[in-house]
Amino acid sequence: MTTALPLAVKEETNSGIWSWLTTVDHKKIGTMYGVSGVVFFIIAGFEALLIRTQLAVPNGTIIDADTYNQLFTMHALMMIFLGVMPMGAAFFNWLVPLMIGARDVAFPRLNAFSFWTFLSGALLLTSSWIFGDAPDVGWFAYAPLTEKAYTVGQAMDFYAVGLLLLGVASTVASLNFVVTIINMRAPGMSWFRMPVFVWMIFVVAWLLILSLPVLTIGLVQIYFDRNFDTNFFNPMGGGDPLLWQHLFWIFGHPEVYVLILPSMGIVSEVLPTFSRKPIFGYSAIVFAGLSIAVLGFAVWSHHMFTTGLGPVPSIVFSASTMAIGVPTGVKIFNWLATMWGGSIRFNSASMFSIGFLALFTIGGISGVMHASPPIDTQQQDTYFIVAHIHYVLFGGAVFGIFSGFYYWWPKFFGRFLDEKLGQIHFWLFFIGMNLTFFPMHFLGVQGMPRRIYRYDADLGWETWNIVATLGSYLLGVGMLVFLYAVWKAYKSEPDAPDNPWDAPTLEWATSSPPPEHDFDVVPVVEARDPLWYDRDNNITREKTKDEHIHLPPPSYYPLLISIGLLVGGIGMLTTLMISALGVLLVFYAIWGWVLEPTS
Amino acid sequence: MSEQAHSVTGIDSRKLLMWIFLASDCLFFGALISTYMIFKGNINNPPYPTDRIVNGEFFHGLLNIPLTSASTFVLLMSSVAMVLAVYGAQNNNLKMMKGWLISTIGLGIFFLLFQVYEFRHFLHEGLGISTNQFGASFYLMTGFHGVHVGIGVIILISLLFGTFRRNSLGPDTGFHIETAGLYWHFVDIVWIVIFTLVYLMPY
Amino acid sequence: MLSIMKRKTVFSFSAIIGIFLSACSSWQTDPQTTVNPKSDMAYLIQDVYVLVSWLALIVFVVIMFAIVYISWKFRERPGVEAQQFHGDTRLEIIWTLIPILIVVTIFIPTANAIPKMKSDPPANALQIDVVGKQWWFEFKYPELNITTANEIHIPVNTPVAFNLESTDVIHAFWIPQLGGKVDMVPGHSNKMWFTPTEARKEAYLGQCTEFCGTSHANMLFRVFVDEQDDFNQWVNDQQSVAIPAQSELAKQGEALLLNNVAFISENGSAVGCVTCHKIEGTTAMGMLAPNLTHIASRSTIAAGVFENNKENLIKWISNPSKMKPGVSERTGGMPMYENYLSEEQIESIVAYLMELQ
Amino acid sequence: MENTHSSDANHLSIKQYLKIGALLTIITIVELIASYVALGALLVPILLILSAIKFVIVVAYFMHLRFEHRLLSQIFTFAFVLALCILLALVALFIYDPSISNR
Repeated sequence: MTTALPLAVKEETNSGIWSWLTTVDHKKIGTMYGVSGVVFFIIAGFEALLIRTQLAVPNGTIIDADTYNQLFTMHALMMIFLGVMPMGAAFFNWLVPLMIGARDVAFPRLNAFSFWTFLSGALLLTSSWIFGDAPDVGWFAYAPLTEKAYTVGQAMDFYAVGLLLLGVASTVASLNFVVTIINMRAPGMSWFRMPVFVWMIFVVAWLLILSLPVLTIGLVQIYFDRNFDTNFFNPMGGGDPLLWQHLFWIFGHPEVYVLILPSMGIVSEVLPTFSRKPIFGYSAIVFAGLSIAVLGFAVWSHHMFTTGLGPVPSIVFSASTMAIGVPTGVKIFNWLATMWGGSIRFNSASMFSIGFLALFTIGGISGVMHASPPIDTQQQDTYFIVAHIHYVLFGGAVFGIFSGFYYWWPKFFGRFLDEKLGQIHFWLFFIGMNLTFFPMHFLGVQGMPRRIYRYDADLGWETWNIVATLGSYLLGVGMLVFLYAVWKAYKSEPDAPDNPWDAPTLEWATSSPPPEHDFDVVPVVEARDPLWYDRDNNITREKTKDEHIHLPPPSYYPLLISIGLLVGGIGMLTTLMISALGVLLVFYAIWGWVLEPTS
Repeated sequence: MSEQAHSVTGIDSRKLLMWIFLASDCLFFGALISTYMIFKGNINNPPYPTDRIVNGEFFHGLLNIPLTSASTFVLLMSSVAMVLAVYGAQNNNLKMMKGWLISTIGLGIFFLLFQVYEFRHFLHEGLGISTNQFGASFYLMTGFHGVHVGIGVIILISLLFGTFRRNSLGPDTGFHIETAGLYWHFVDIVWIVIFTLVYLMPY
Repeated sequence: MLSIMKRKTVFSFSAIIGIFLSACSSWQTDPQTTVNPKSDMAYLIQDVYVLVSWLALIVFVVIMFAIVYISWKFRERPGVEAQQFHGDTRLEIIWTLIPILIVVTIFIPTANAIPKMKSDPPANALQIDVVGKQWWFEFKYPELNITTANEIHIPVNTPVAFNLESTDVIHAFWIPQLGGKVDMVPGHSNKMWFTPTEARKEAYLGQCTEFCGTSHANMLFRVFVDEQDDFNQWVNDQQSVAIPAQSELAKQGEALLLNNVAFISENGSAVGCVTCHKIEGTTAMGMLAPNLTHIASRSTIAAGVFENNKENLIKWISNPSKMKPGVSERTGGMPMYENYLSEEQIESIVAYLMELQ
Repeated sequence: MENTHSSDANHLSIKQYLKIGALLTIITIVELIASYVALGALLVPILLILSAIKFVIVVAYFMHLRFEHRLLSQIFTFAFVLALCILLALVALFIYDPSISNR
């Protein structure tokens, strides 16, 4: 193979910043996803507090109209793309290889490239605050409001380029994980012996692979409309604003399943462990997940019932939207049946999962309500929809993610998150969440529209807005408690055993935290819940057989390509000459990547 | 690329990655072609894709079917050349592989020249990207297809360059050329769909 | 430890249900409520709404009770082992059918409500063309040759058909008590119709509900449902031409307004009122901004956000953006006349406008 | 030099590849002629069928899908069918949209 590249000799450093920048280890990449996800989650949460403070009283004057519009748009963008998705990615980066008995993902350097491209897209999007042009037209940016005539500055260019970079990162990560799950399962782990979490991630990866290209076309069309005077969405020039809505929501609906399915996977791992019994209806939950994946592409126009769709499309999309409620219902019944007859231990992890069950069900019910177009014409774009969104996303995805943090923290970092603080955190979140978002159902029914920075006094909305604002402060406090628990754990001595919860899945067979090569010997799987199978048939697997384990060397080319893409993105915002520079950097880095020796 | 891990399904991970990427690209071109087909109906200012009379005045259509079918034939032959190059690589007939690889690259570049000529001709006829919906969606679709062909040519050239330096078949060369071949054939079938829907379909 | 947890869960769930029931009462009276229908279409929606809400409540109570009960009954107790069952196809079939049953019971009324909701308006319906603009609504009665803004009157018990258009971005036309919202998409002409069933003094509130820019929150409109004769009276007033100014101050205002295509001052020049506004029977022929022929007959100004009185009109003309952010900044927006006109001049114009009944 | 693995047993011969190339060329020429001959309503279905045949031939033989693991053809057909359905749905939604006024 070719000699090492003249640029720099890569010596084996496994500490310090350089090891993080060049890591290809799925565990380190998972930690980086988790840290950036939590940081952006906190920033977006702060934006939410500002929104709630402005809406606490009628005709509030704390925040002016433009800033408010930027706040609610960036709150949504950062929560969805920079908060919940990366935290989901943290879990599947950490856990999928461990759960299927692989030493790493199929393409480790491609995995590093995905993270760095995600980070560059995230920084580019968030930097729009600094350059005074944060997008201010709502996270789904309906045309023609995004056209040059109705926006000032480059807010929508930040939106388009930022999401393009995030799209590249998510697509490449999904490709990587689909190949990993298909090809790198441990011997004996057939498709129906995989943990439910891995199934959910498999579905999430397919949803992203098949939906992101459609969003990419929409974003390119916005970018061309704004910078090259095309008329894709400009009705004056023959374009059609609904084309953007269709393209966005064909991506949009699979996207919301991408946000919830990892948490459904986490809950499907946490509930059986703390009910001390296997998941109920494994194949039912898996087929429910797969049917959600297929149906997810057939429901997108339920976001467009009020745009003047004819009777036939309204009925068709209403039927498909209601049909997608059935598998979700089946999952909820199966989780309940998992807890039935169990011996449920209540700690932070299990309480967050039970909280997920209750709150996600409320979100599901309110969702099915506006699957029916007559009701949707009354509820669309009111606070009823905001309530539905937050019950499924905050009550669903975020509760699932925090359940995962408390459950896998000993495995990730060898230390427990403090149980006492965890309980306080749960109750602050549970009560705060209901105080904030349940009154929004009432505000929606009272006709309060979405995305208004002020409202008049005599409409009957004052009490519920104050209640919601108080509730949101509780959520802020809850987050502080969580951060204190994380800090306390960071300071404590690593004392976590291999399998503190006596859980069934393979990641608990490794030490806490697992060695860099994950498994000393690749495990052989004989049944669905491998560790419980070994425990019940008292089989002890030999652990210390150490043969030469080949680990891919660290590489800085993934980071280099991501920087190239970031420079390309910056060029798209300034002058295309800089983009050319970015493309050159990308080509150089690909050339280095291909010639880099992997053994 | 990464080392050859044992794969449960027997499919090489890199080939599986290429096929799933092509699945994703299917949706990419699906959305592009949808945009074109949506705007196909209402192009309301000249120049038009096909000959038509608009309130009494005759407008000459831009789309040149014989020329484009020639370029389609070129891309089709490049697919055949690609297949033979892969055949040569897999039967480690180095001379045959290099020969057909060079002709694939040549045909690919020839196709790109056809595209460049067509774009200049359209621009000359007054069809800018912002002139009308035909211009916008046509340039976006064929432009992205052209970019895919360009990237394909770059990949093939770098593979060719790889074989010259080592004047013998590396262990993976056959595999790399086969995977590049998959990408190349995909770009060809996308053009088959575009050729039929854009050029041959009546307006 | 568990008893606290149990009490907390029971407490929070009962609190939620308690709040829920107490809220129901206030929903009927709120001015912009969606559950107090006053037109045939709104009743049609209400029937589906009530059915689905009851179903939702039942499912809510059942599942929440199940969660609490299971968490309590199967909590970890010494000496009790978890039963290791993990599947039962009979049960799976049952609770696949239950959601299908619920969904079908929702789908049937939905499927037969949709064609009615999206049907074409009857031939005798009163036609109203609504044009959504950045941050106000322009209403035109083509048959009655009336053009007004942000406030309309419609007769009770006669169908009224709205033809919804937009000239800039997407807006949404929504009168919660009279019917579901329909978007105003530029390049599309959407239809919506209903037959109001109850005339009343106060207006039915409406609001734009599709985000349309900086002052999306300040884009309201009002619909007054009158008895037939009140409506005819209103139509006659609206069809009449603007009467010339009476009072002395108003005459100055009228002259100032009608004769100046632009106002020049040391701060530069600003377009005159006549270039954008129209006053029937005068030389003011502008088509871009609200029609001012009968501005005094409207109860609010600035798209239903401020009460129509002297102070608000003076404040509005002096600096529109202070009252509605974005109005002066957007291209073709209303200039801030405090930079071009003196206090007296603005007051004279307001005096003239107050006379345009 | 070990030979590349997997599917070289069911390889096509050079002659077969050339025959397939010729067949594709013929189909393209037929399509071209069809577009000139006044077939009226028949034109669209014929063109679609011919291009579908070319599509399947290239995918099955040139891209080797017929001889590969079943999973690859499942993946590609699912993605292609999804793209086709979305294309048809979008075109239908826009053609039968009564409210488009600048038609």
